[in-house]
Amino acid sequence: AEPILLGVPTSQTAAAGVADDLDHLNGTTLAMEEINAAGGINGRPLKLFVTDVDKLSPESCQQAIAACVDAKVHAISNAFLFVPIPAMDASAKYKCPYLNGNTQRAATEAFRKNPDKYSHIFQTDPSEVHYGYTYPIWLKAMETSSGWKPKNRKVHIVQEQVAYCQTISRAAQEALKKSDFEVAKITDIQFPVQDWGPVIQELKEVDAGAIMIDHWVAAEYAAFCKQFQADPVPNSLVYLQYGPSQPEFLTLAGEAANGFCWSTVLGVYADERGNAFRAKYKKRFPGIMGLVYTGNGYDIAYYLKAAWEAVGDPNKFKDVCDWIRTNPYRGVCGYMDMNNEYQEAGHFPDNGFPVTATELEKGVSQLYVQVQDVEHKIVYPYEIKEATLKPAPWWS
Amino acid sequence: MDIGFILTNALVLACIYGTLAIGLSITWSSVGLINLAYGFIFALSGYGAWLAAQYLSTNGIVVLGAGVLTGALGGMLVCALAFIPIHDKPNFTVRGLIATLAISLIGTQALLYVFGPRAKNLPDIFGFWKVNVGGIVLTSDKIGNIAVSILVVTAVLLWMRSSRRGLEIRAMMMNPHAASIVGIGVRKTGFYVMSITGGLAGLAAVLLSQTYYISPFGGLAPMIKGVSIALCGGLGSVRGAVIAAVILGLNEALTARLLGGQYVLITQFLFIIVILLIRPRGIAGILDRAREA
Amino acid sequence: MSAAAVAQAAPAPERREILNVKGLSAGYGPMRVIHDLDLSVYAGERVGLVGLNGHGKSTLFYAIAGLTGWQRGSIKLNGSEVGRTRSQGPGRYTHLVVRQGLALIPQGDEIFHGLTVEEHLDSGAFTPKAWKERRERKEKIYRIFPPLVKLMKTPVGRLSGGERRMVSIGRGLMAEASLFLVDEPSLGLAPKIGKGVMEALFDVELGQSAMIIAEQNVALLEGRVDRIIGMHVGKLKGEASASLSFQTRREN
Amino acid sequence: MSASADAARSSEAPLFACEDIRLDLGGRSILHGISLSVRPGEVLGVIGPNGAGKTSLFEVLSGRLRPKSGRVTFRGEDITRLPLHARARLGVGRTYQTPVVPDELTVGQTFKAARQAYRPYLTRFDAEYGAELVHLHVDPDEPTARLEAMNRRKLLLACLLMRRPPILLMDEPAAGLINSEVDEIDHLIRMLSKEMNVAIVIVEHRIELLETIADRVMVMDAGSVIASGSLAEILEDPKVHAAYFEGPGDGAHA
Amino acid sequence: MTGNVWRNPLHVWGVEGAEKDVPSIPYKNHQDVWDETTVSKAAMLPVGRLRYYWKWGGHGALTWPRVRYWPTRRRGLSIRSAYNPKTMRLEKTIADKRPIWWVLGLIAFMLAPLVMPAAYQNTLLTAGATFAIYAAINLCWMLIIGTAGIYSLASYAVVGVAAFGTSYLSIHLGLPWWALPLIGAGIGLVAGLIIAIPAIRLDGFYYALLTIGLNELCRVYALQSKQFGSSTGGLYGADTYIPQSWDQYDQSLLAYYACFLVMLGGLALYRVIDGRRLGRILKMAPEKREAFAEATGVDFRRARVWVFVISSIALGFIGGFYSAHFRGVSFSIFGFDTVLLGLAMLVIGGIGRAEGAVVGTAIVIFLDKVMISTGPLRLMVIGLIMLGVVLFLKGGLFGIKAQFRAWRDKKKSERRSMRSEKGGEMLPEEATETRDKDLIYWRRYDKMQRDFLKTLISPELIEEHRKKPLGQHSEPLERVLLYFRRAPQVDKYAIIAVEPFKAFRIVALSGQRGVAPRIVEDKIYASQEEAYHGVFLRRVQDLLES
Ligand SMILES: Nc1ncnc2c1ncn2[C@@H]1O[C@H](COP(=O)(O)OP(=O)(O)OP(=O)(O)O)[C@@H](O)[C@H]1O
Ligand SMILES: Nc1ncnc2c1ncn2[C@@H]1O[C@H](COP(=O)(O)OP(=O)(O)OP(=O)(O)O)[C@@H](O)[C@H]1O
Ligand SMILES: [Mg+2]
Ligand SMILES: [Mg+2]
Repeated sequence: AEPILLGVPTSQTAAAGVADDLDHLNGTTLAMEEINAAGGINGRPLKLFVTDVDKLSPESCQQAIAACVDAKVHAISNAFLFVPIPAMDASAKYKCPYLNGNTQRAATEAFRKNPDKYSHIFQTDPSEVHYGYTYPIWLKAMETSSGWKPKNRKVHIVQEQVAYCQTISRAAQEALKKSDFEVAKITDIQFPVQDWGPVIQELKEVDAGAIMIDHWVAAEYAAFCKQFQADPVPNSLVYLQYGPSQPEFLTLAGEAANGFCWSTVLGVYADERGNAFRAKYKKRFPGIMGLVYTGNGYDIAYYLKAAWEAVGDPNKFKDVCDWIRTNPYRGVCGYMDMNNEYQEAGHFPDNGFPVTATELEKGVSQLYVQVQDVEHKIVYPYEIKEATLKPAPWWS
Repeated sequence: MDIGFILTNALVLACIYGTLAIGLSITWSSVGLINLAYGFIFALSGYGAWLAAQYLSTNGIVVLGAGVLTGALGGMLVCALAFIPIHDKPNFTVRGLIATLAISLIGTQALLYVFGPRAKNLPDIFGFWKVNVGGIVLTSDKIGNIAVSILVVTAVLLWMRSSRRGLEIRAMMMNPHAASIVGIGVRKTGFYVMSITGGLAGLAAVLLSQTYYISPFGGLAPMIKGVSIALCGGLGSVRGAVIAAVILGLNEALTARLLGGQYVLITQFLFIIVILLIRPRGIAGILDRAREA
Repeated sequence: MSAAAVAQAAPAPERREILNVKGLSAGYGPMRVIHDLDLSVYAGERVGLVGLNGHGKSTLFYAIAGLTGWQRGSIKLNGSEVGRTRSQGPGRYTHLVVRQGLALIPQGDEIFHGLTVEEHLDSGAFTPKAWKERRERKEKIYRIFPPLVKLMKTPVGRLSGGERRMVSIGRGLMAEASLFLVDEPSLGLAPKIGKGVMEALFDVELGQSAMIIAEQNVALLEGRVDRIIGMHVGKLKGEASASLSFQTRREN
Repeated sequence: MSASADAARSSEAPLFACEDIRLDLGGRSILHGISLSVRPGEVLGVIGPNGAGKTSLFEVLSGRLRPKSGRVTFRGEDITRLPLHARARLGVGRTYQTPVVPDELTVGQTFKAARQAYRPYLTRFDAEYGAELVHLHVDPDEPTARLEAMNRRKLLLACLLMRRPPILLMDEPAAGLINSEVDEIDHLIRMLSKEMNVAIVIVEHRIELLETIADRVMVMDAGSVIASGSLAEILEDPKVHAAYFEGPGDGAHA
Repeated sequence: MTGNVWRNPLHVWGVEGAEKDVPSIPYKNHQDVWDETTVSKAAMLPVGRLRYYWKWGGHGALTWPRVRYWPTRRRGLSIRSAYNPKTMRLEKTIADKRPIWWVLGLIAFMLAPLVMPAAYQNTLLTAGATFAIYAAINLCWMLIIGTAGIYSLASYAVVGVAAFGTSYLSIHLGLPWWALPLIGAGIGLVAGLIIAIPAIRLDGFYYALLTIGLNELCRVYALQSKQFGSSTGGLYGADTYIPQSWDQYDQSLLAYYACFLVMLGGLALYRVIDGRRLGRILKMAPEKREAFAEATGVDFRRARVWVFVISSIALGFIGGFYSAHFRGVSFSIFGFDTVLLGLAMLVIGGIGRAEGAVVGTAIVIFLDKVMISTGPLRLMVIGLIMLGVVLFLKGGLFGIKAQFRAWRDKKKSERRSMRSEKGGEMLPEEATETRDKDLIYWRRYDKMQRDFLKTLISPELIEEHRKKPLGQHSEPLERVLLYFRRAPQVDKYAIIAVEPFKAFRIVALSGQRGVAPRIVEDKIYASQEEAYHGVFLRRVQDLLES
């Protein structure tokens, strides 16, 4: 039968996001192979249409979408773009379901303002603001039930300049105001950071109980870990945001990564399903596995499969979109319910800001991870934790 | 204490920048090529060192040697492709610029294809230890960096000043025709200059592997830094490059301390622009125009 | 007979042939400047090459150094072949020729404008031996060109036309070469300096090397060189016409 | 001193003059108080050993270098601060020791560009006039880069002459030319100065050229004027002889 | 050898010293010499180039219609009529066929949407629009790099600044789309002045670095400024000229043609600047070689500021259009690779020509944007093209023709000149190029004559002349002297009396009225006879050497 086409714009050549996109593509490929082995969708095989994209350049994003449109894809699955709006515009007339892991409130905000135009755009993970919003909640949780004894109630934020980090930092500051922690200092840095020395010096001067390093480059995090271990701020809880989720972080930092915490709003759970996926993935793609976009790519493909099977004709884009909007799906990264004014997956745990879920199984959980013995261990939310917070090497 | 901290910090940065810029500066001063493939050589030699660490030995000397060697090979490749065929043709500087750009475009994609997008790291070549100097903690790689960079830069400076080869290198770009008349083989010199500067890039790659991990695009940032410093110091003047590195290191340390890290790039480029406006030939710019006499 | 042969053989090494050019043609693109030229120069000889502007004196020198657009024919320097027949692109092999013992002092402004006068002179000492004794050699040059002493540390690019000329000649004399080709040494120099330069060239002890001086003005060479060769439209003048124009003394 | 004597001798006001020019370059003092003046139609030769500062003086006179002190005047106005192109617009033409041409244009385009260099724009016929004056007969489609030395010099001269400048500064116009071409330069200079009343300052090493054309000669050595007057007078001056003509060897032998 | 006897006619009158039969110096028969020298050694090869292109016949008295395009003073085609030196016929030639190619190319681009395969329609239309915008940018940039010869790398920065500025204004003040390019032009003017001022002081790579620095400054500033760096990795939401209600194809088509118009504007600007006074004086004063222009009174600094300002206004206009086209702008426009890729476009096409900018852009954009699904391969291809172009081509793709011709001519003439001996006869290529064909035969005849006369010269002959420079001579000497007498004026030797009857010198006539003869040697002859003989010797010498 005629195959169903899934467009996967994948960054292959640009300087940014190649690793994440490779993860996404691998996850999608795995799902495609499984689906086709199981007889396809309504008897039609699934086929991927892969095209290159440079996430930083609007021309290139538009061009990638145009290529998908020309290939007459039935849906687009994409990890993320730094400039999503031109891509969304380019697909606005074609209106095939466009599922992504953009993690960007600005993009879902665009949907909220113009729900008709962007009705086909689904963000299958919560927006980045939740990193900030949930941060105090996590701190509290660590304090109350994981044995972290804050030496003071100060929080020191180190922020990079890209929009993503800025948004997170702003959200964190907003949330911290409502908590019993206080922002002691905000240090600005900018990629590339040649030398973390001055930053660590400042961290030591402020001597806050909790430290948030709001950056995005795994390699620089690794460099930070090494320098920090050499000259740490005693007894502080150091949180590294999303960057360490990239697989190379552990290889680069090695021993030095022990004791640091980080989190991701989108990640493969360590529950039964998640573990099964991890096993399958590792078999198909040996080597170190990424834990974020692998699962996302896999989930998107299965989500679409469910939608197509329910609607019947993948060419009825509107019906497929409507089905997706009204029918949540539980994948390896959590429960994607996008029937809300942002059309993004709900975030768990509930932090009081839109869009959140109150139960683990009603949303996509943010995973808080600590590096323990050079391995990532989920320490929070408790519902899916793998280990408890261990004292970091610099705690006495 | 604060002053001491800023100064050590500036020193660290100056060493990093000096190591980055010196190769570019020599390349320009001798073969007249702005080597935009420098970033590619940087990444390539990182991978060379990484392969050595994976398959040969994690001994610091071996890794360093492998990096320098790969860098030298990379330099020779660039020389063979972008210098030998066009050095005596019209418009060489612009064509060389584009040729090295093309090499870097192709090479980076090849690296991306062969080694994948994920960054790699090298074993600690200087071990893992630290010293505390008056409250300033310096890690082994920083101290190693400082020591090796100062050593190498001094050695290169001395060599350029006092040896026949150094003289040849400086003479070659100014007038290739005259150079051949005094017995300087332009192509041969080109090859060894490019392999030496490639080796320097390799050295920098290995030394800086803790800051710039090895990745296909990991050479871009060091290259931009290196080119700016080399130009700011005055193309072709190793001494100028060293001075520029010190000034920019100091600027960065001060800015980070006094204004905030986000202003580092801004002040840096403002600084370069101001320097160029004051001294249009860079800090130690040589006279690159013969007078009409 | 054997004694005669020995006697014949004995001076032979002294009259070693430094340069032997046979059937050399050379030119630039469409223009053929040198036509089937033969020339031999022996050790210890100082040869003058005269001819009007544009008749190929410089081109002959360039051809020996491999710097013309194209060339054809045999050039033997110290017995080894350095001429190349194909047009290889000018200058590609010059350094190899130079390393076999050629010092070319070109006509134009072939200088390294960023190097100081001193470094410039150093650059002329290309053999290890010359490099080692460069200090003494430089002293000698400064004695020939006193104005250079003051300018020792000045970049050559800042010098006046004549000063550059001195530096360039000095650079050539720094070399430890077996054949010196000097192209119009007095060009662009004030009469005073020009005369000094010529004196200096005549004073250089040649030993086992040879020197060819190209000059337009016969009067400057008259009586100071061993041989004068005329050059006319790319050919050496035949003996007959040469003896017609110059009452050349042949001293051997 | 001798300059003031010259000034006294000339009753009419000088067309172009400089007073007490001092110049430092690269930390060295190159010119120490040079003064000169020329009247319309006069040919002033400048000679001196190499490095005496002749080209440097020209750079100052034409405005490419700013002197440390001193004044350059043209028709009585102070033009010391004007750059070369502004002086060119006033009518101070200068030529270079190396024959420069704009090497990306053809001869025709060069003429056109020169005609339109500044207002008033000249016509084609002015360009033809300039070319005719210097006997420049080349195909207008010929790229200037292919011209030979003499025609390169003529091209610049033609571009200058079509504006009918009252004064020309020529730096070694005969360097690297063959004798018949030198004769042509000689002829041209005579015509310009005698028939068209153009004042000319000329630097030249070839005494035989100056002999025929120069009204007055100024000898420079080490940045100052050591003599000035007619060529015959100059040649007899022992100072000049020592500085310019005698080889260092002669002194030693004598 | 003929041993002729010369009968002296003066003998009849009993002139003193005139013998009856003067035994002549033996000499070869001229016929033999003639035969010898005319036996050709070199192969006769066809010379000259065939005309590959069509030529119309001459148009006689009829004036070829030569329309001028208002407001320029340009003609459609520059048509020359000239005599073909080979056929001696009057011919009309189009001197410059580029306008024809331009018109055809632009029409093709305009009609392209009609024939685009449906499967690539979207891709091609989007890429076409992107191409046209970039081509317009590159054309303005080419004015600076090509015409003014200044390596400014800030052109994309000007576009970016204008685009950011106009997007910001449009988002916050709700400016309509048509105002964006106009405001952009204003921003461009300011940006142009800012980048023009350092250009007066700096040159070469230092200026390039400075502009790269400005570029980075803009990038870093925009990246971290809260207004510009907000959220979406750029600034989005500006008003657009594309009506949202239209369907996809119509939107793409409109965008395509709108961008095409911008590109046409860029082309027009390029023609107007490059081909007129400003362009000419800029090309006359390329960087570091301004001496000539300066001496002729060109104020090149002012001209440079002008070209910066004009092209920056245009770039700003395009920047405004850019934000109206993409509804905003992202930081990637300030990126290092954007600039370098742009430079690569220019170099591939050929610096200094409009078609170079346009076609170079077309090639790179086609590979980069249309072949997007081929992934890394396409970048390798771009790299290889860049490498190939710079390694083998002097002036980019559009320099190929000239380069090939130059190379072919060079090789041809090298081979020819290696082979042929220039003994006074014209070389083949000289022969085809010379206008006066008589000259070929005159020179050939002259050479044969000289070849013959050379065989006559002998010590006896010289001795004969020395003894009696004037008067009746033997046949060979007479022949030689006759030849000398017929020599042209230029450089003809003459004798002047320095002191009558006592001192004579030899001079060479200049051959030109009013130009003084030149003294050829220092020697002073004591008598006229000696001087005559001196001249004779010189001439013999010249003859032998020729
Ligand atoms: N690089 C070149 N390219 C093309 N033609 C050249 C080149 N160099 C010299 N020629 C031509 O070759 C011919 C011989 O020139 P050459 O310089 O050898 O003469 P010369 O005897 O040294 O004259 P001069 O007295 O001027 O030094 C001249 O016609 C000249 O135009
Ligand atoms: N930019 C500079 N820096 C330092 N010294 C300079 C500079 N320009 C010129 N000089 C010096 O100024 C002196 C005069 O030079 P100038 O070129 O005027 O001499 P000249 O009389 O034209 O000599 P020539 O006849 O050889 O051309 C020289 O000694 C030269 O070294
Ligand atoms: Mg010569
Ligand atoms: Mg001079």
